[in-house]
Amino acid sequence: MGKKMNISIIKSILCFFLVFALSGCLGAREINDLEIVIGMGVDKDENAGNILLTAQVVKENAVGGASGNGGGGDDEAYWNVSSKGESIFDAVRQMTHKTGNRLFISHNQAVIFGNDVAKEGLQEYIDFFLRAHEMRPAALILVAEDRASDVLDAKPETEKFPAMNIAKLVKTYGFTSHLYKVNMKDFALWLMSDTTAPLAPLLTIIQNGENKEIYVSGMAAFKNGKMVGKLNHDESRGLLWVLGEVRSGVIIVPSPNETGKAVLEILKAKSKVTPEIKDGKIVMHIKIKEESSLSEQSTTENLADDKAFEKIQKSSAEVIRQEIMAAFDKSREFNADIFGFGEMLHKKYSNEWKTLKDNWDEIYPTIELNIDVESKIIKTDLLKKPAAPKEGEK
Amino acid sequence: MFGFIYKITRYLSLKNKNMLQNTESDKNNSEPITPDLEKNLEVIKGIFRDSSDVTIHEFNFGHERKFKGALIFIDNLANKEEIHKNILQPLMYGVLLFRNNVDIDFTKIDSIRENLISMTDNSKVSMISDLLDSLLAGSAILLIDGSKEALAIKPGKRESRSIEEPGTEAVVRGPREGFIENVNVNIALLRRKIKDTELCVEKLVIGDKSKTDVYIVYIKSIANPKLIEEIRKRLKRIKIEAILESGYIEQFIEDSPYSIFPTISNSEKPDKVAAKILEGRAAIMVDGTPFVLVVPMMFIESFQSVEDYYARPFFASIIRVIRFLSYIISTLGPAIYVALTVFHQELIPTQLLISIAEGRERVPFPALLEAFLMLFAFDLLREAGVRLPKPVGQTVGIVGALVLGEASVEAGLISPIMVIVVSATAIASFAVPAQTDSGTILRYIYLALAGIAGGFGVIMGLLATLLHLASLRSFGTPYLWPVVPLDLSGLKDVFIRMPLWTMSKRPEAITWDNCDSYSQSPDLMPSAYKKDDNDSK
Amino acid sequence: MSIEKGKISCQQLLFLFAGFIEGSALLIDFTVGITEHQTWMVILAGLIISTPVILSYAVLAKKFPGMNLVQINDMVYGRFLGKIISIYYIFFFSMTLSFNIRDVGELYITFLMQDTPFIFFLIVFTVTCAYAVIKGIEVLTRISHLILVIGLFAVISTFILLIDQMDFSNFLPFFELPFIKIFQGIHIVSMIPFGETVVFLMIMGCLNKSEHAVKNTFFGLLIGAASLLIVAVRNTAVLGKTQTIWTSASFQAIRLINIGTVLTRMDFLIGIALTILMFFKCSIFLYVMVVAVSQLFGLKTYEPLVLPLAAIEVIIAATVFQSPVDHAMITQNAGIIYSAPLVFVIPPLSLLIAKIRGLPKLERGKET
Amino acid sequence: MIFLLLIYAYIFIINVPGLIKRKEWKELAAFSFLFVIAFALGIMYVLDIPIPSPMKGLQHFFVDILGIEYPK
Repeated sequence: MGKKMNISIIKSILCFFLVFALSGCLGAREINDLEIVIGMGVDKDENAGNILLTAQVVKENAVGGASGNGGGGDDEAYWNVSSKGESIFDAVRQMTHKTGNRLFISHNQAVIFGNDVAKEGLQEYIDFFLRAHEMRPAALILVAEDRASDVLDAKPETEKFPAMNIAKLVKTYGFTSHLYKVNMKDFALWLMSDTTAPLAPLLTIIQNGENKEIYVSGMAAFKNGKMVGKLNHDESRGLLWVLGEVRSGVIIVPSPNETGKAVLEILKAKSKVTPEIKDGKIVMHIKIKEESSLSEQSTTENLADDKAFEKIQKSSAEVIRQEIMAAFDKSREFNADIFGFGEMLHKKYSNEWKTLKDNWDEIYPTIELNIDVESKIIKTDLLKKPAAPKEGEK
Repeated sequence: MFGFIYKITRYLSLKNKNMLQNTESDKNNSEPITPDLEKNLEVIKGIFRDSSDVTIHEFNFGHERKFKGALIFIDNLANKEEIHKNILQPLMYGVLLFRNNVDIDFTKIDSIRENLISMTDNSKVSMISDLLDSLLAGSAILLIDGSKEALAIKPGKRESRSIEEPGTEAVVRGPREGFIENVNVNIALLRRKIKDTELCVEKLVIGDKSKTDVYIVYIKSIANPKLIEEIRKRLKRIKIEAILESGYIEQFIEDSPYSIFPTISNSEKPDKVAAKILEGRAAIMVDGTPFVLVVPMMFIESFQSVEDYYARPFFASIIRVIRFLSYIISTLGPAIYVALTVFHQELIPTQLLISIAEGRERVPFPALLEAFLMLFAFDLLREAGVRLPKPVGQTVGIVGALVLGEASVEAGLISPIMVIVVSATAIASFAVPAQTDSGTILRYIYLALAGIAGGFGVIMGLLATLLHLASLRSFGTPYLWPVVPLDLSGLKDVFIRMPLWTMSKRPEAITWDNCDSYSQSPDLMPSAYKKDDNDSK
Repeated sequence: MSIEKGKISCQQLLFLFAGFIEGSALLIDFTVGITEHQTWMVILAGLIISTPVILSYAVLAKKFPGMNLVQINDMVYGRFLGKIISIYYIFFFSMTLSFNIRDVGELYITFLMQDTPFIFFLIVFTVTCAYAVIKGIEVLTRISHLILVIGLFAVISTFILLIDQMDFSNFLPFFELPFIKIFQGIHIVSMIPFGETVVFLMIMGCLNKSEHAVKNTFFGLLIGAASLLIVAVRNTAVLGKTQTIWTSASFQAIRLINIGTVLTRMDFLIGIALTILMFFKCSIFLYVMVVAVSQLFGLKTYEPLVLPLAAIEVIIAATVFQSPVDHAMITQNAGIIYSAPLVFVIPPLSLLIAKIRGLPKLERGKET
Repeated sequence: MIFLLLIYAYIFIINVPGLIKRKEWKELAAFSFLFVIAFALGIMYVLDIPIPSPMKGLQHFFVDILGIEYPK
């Protein structure tokens, strides 16, 4: 037993190192010759045909980390490199003329498309971001009001890198639910379906004083890859109500006796959409259950009784209904099925779906919504009654 | 190159003629003791001509001083006043108390032994070679003119150091006593732990020059006779000049000499060795060294400290898990860091990557070389700290850490994160002292694999190690016993330490079910005090 | 006199089966391209269809204790025809082994380490498998339950981590695909993960007590199929329609895990689990091929043939296809057609013949 | 090229002396037969001589000749 054991052990040790020596350190890339890209912007170049790609690259020595010998705080810790090319991949490789080594895009937080590119159609540009092995499918997609490179230049106050700032803005959509986080996989999913209209958050730049601030002004809707319209905050929230993605937010409602306003904070929202085809007519039953808390009131009226609660709940339900209708009307305006009703129909009525699919553009505007909202106020935080003198007679 | 070939051929030639094993040095003095005292003394004087510490004392005794005798002993080995009091005194004066016509034949060694010598521990010797062996082993030799046998009287107490806490295995809770160099005291320590008639102590003498006493200690009713037979066979096979430490024996009888994992465990603590013997193992105790070998060994034994069984199960289990994690960190730590930063940068979270990149900005070396340098420096420091005398050792540790850690980061030779990784690895490697040799070797192997082939290389290295471990056996017991050949009842004591009252079965990979597998009754769960009705409070 | 002296217990057979089938968790991406959101149905159907066939392997092995496939073929089909069938089997073993080795290479070349040469992965992987085979089947069976635990942990942990991104309405339009696609899906599933277990006919020879081999085979099959189902359900629920466009759907699903800032970039951990599973599968394949070849040549030990056969396999794996697309396309058509008779026809046939001719008549020696 | 020779030499050295010492001639014959095939394949691969892939042959046989194929 011992003899055979020795040979096989020598064999293993020898053959391991022999084979490993074969490869040397191929494929090894030191960290300091990596150009870490954290944000990318795609714009149309002046002369038609090719695109202008801006990549936000981390300047390591300027980050000023714990080691103390980092550069001063004045110059930014990032550097926006841009290059032109027929295709995105070509532009990425052209970047090496400026940066010296290949872009490392696996830490890319967000891909921002300029307005002109979005209008002309994303179908041909999105492919690189899905196919590149370094790209993460969870990277965010955004659309800029005008040029993406300007958005990447806006210097944020709290964050070191604009791209990180943008990613933070989008990831915290839950607080107002005025926009929806869209990553590569979602966008690809919508692009593949032949009726759903893909969406992406819309970034606008506000010029106050000399520096530029980034502001998410709503959502941009696409129809087979081309941007066809914009949704403002209320319409975007209407969309989120239907998708069931509302995390939190604020509903402002007139108080029962119209002497002021009652502000409700949305705590939980659930939505259930059941399509139904009744003698050729498509009806979407949308059931929304929403729980909110009374977080502020500007009237001195005592709201803490069920009659007042009843009234406020009814008017908040009405507000939600209006937001959904506004979103639906806007989508009917540019005839894009942003809610995904087509897919729901496909899933429920798969055989009728074959006929519906072809003339979906005519059918979509004729869809009728039957919205049923149930809004409940479950807590009033610390105060029961406002800090105001007790009115006697009311 | 030619030197190398020459060495090989010479080794082979010796191997065939087994020159190395013959024992011609004992040939010439194996003839018996002659009745004539003078001739015997000449032979002995001839042998010990140039070793001055052998004293030969001739005396006459008996009534009319007509019988001649000689006493031979080595000065500092034998106990002088004991010899005077118990041997010379009775022979030279005690004999006068008898009446002169008593019928004791003073030329026969037996009669002297029964009537006069008051020492108990003595034995008769008839060959010169045995005489020399016992003389060198420290006993005093009594030769009588006219008798064909001599009397070897074993020395009483041997000087040995006091029993202190073992240096290598410090323990917070548990007995502090450790073995010492004198093997008789060690066996006594064990006897006090296991007061059982089944505890057998078999003696062997190994080593032509050193003639070291080697004892195999096991419990007959529990240990597997095949195991003991195997140990005897392997010990008898050793033909070597000197055994100075149990490490010699370990390397001659282990199962797979080419494996980097030790298959024989050693320990200095009697309670640890006793626990292992009770589980069916056999201990090999070597004279002159406190380290006792325990056979067979399993991989998990190096993660079990004896203290786990004295502490309560929850704390012991957490410590056990920490030990496993620290072994993994100590072998894979630098390899994973290098693989991640050199090959798979996309797996590091963004913020961490930026801070690593920023830390490594001014470092000239590639990550692999940097890691090697740091590891080499760490091992150098550890070795220096151990070799130097105690006070100087501490200073080397402190100075080294300061110089290597801070200064090299300041000078931009090493990135700060690498210092963290290597120091974490260093600390982790101290948590599992029994596997430090395999841990250090594995650390360098995995680091090399990570530098060459990144994550893929490390995985292949891990698989090869797993295969090697799974195929390893220590005296017939699979090395990864409770985990690889999956024995569920054995798993109670591997990653977590179940309470003592659940561990009722003996590990049968050691005893191979030749004894009843229950070491204690299964239902020993302690239960709370039941308040019976007439108990008022 | 079978070459393999090692003995494996029935319980280990269960772990072997489960680990083996789970090893092909990576390969169900072939079926995903064809049967988009009905993959889980196809896997179930494949399991139902191939279970009786696989249990017939266990019965066949029990009928010929201590003999591997090549010896069974010789006894059942006579010397000449038996040799041809055995060569056909060996061809199948070597081809499937080169597919699997190539799969590991592709996994690394497209996802984890892009710039290292392709041949490097194949060589190092095959060398490790050869090392495992040199150590013998007993060592592999001993670590089989470890590998099963790693595989199950990887599958279940990814499922749990992706639960909040799952949208179970992706399964909804049942029975939407044409039947020919469903049939092809079933054919692929019953060939790739389940059909490959014909390999165990070689290994079941060294079961020491084979009375409940059938029961263990069945349970091993169930555990393996369960983990495949979990992978299919997870991919469809998370990726929805997009799972058809990715080269490897399960890998993209894993890259979507994004819980807190810590558990985000997990794809290498799953890469490790998949490599270990594929290693287990490939070393069993290599072992089986080596034993079959040396049994064909009538050798006493299979040890000397391990390294040359491994070298041949590396070269075949490197040259058999040009690209992953080529690989997928050919296995979806020719790959499963040429190996269908091996899995579904020959073993039950030899079981039938053995029953009719009342084999194995061992006491009168091998009269055929 | 050098690596290829190194690896094959290594395979040869590891197995052949053992076989000869243990006088397993049949195994030696089988080993050398397979070793020659492996060596030939290795050389063809390194010198980029196109090695005909059996799977392509099968695909050609089933699809083009017999016409058995699943519709795209």
